Amino acid sequence: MSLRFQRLLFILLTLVIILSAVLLILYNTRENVSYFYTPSEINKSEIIIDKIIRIGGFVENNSFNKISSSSFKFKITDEKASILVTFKGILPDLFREGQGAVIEGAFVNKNIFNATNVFAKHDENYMPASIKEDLKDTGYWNKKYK
Amino acid sequence: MILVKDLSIERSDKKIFENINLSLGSGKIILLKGKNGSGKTTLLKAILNLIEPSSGAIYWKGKLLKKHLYDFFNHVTFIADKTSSLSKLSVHENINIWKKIFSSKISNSQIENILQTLKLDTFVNQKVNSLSFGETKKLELLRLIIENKKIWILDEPLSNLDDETIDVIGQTFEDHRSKEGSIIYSSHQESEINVSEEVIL
Amino acid sequence: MIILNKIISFYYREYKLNLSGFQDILTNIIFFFVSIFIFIFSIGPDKEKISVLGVGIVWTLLLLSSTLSLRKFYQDDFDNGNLLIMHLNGFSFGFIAILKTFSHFLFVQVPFLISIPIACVLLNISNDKLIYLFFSFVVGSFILSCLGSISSSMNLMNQRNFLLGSVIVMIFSVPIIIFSIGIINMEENFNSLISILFGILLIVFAINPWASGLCLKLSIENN
Amino acid sequence: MKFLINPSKFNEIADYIFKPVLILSMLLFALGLLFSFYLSPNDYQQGSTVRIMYVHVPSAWLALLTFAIMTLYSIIALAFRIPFGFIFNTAVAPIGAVFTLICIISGSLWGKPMWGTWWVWDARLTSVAILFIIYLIIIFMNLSFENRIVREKVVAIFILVGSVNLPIVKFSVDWWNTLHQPATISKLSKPSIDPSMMTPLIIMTFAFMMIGIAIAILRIKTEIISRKSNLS
Repeated sequence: MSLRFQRLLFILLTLVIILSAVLLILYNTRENVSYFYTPSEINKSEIIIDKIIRIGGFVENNSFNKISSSSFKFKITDEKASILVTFKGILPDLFREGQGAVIEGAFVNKNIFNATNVFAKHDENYMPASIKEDLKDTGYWNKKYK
Repeated sequence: MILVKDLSIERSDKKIFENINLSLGSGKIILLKGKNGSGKTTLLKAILNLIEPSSGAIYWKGKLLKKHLYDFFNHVTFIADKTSSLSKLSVHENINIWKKIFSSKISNSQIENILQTLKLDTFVNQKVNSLSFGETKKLELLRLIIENKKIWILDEPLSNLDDETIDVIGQTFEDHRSKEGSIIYSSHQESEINVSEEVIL
Repeated sequence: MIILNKIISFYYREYKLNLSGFQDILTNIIFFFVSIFIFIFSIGPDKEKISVLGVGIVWTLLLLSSTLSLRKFYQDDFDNGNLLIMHLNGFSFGFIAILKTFSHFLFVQVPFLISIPIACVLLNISNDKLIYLFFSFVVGSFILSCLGSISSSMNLMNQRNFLLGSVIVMIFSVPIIIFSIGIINMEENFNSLISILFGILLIVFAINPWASGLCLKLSIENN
Repeated sequence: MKFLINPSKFNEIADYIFKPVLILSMLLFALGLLFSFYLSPNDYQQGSTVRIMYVHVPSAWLALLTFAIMTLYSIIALAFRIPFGFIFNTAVAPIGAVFTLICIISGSLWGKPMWGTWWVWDARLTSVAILFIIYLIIIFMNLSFENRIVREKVVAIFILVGSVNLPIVKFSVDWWNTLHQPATISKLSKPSIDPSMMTPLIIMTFAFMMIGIAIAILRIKTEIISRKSNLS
């Protein structure tokens, strides 16, 4: 075995190790490095009361209720499951029904989630306000949500 | 055994030396002479393949040294101008570690003899950092005997040593030469060691 | 067989070296515990709070105290020329890096492993969490050793800014902290999280001999 | 294409194109700002806040692009021993750092009104923060080594190691759930942005690119000169 061949072997070995490691990581990270969980993921696992977590999803249509000037009640959904959320504080500009949002807080009981922070999540679509209406009719614009 | 051919080295666009030719056969002692900064250490490092020459080549047993590096390393002892002994350990422990690392078959009585001639025998159980600089230097030279290899490459082995020790070293070099060994060493001072070739840098 | 002998004698030397500098390792561990005390006093007597923060504190301090010893990773052997002797003795620089990494793991990180259970008692971390912390630290500390090897070999010739080496280790250890803390907080995902950590370990381990070896070679060439 | 790896050729070409590039960048900036403030429509959801995008997105792209090019040059410089790669890395790292900083600052300015927060620790934002720190480390390394030969090679190795962060930044929004939205413009699918908003975005990207190139030319020339006179 010449030195050059050994070197080549080492390079190949390194590449194989790195490749397998990358695959190992990619295969496993998908669910794990979440900034938030979706409602259906929450429903699947056991609800731990008072543990601070983040939930991400859409604000369900027709679920938004203003209790007082600074306290709100709404549902977060991912079209499979939905969670009732209460929040006291100032909502971000972008927060509205049908829009993505990430909510930080804890469950007060099995059904009600008390939010301490609400972040609006906007999607990757940008379009002028004027032609949004037209596009919605043609169906070119379809919303996806991860 | 070692043949240095037309070796030139540049460091950051500055020429250090040009077109050096050297040939080290068995039973030869080569002295590299020159002032500080004349490139003695650089040449020694180039022979050890630590520095890429800008032109020229070094051959080992007729083949390119680069390609047969580890075979070459098996036949060479290098002693730098730094002291490689571990200062927190005693002289005895250092010798033990060297014997293990170089899988040396040298016997204890032999080492004791050398320690006696180098006048280190009273320090055997002392820690190296309590030794004087000259004494650590002498201890370093013990590695030549422990490694027991054909080619010795030494960087400034004579500096900071008294005449008596230099005589002992000269004796050792002579012994090695008579055993078909070969030596390259660098020095900036005059000494009475009998060399077969002087290269002035 | 010769190479095996050489490896054994390498570790014999490392063992002797670390034994003589045992107080340094001990100082690291004392630093670790004193920092824990300081955390406990600064948080106050609230035991609940301490146990919530505990795992994070342990990990942060482990990271900090293992970066403390980074300066000695290669520096001593580089300064007294032993790295060169090892190389001339038949080890390529990459291989020296691998051997040194294992040595760092054995002599610097393993003492921390032993002190983790005591730290957990001090910080009110429950026993079932201790197991996960322990597992994540075994893998994580080896990653830290590899990163330490890379960063300290890079900074061998850096005479001015010693802290840079620690910063390099810390910035690359962000994912380790994220996943290790994840293991402790989400026990049900243990398998996938530990395999992510293991994946990072493999990557760093594969990069280490190349990066460190090249840096060692460079520094020795230009010293 | 030799001017991309040869300092003296680079100097020749750079002298030739520097002024046009600078003028072009000014024109593009003027045009881009005009477009992004007056000639582009409000977003259907974000209103006029969407105009931050015309600074945020180009600077983010260029921060990544700069690092990618630096990685490329590191490989070239280390593998083929072409010193121009080192010159390039030393000169360009601060530019990349500034782009990253612009991206982070404009991002937080955008995040506050839209998301309701300046900063969150999701995968995209964290990895960009790490990118910024990696840039800073590169700059500090360039400042703190005494020996130039060691310094430039070590920095190149560090860039190679640090380049693992690039795919993480780019794909973090696809791989993981993040607060940050996924990429609007990607190769595989039709961009989900209206042409009227795409135009200023592209003009601004080119404007950023040109000003980046202009500064890079200046810095690389300085670096070449200082190397010749052995100042660094």
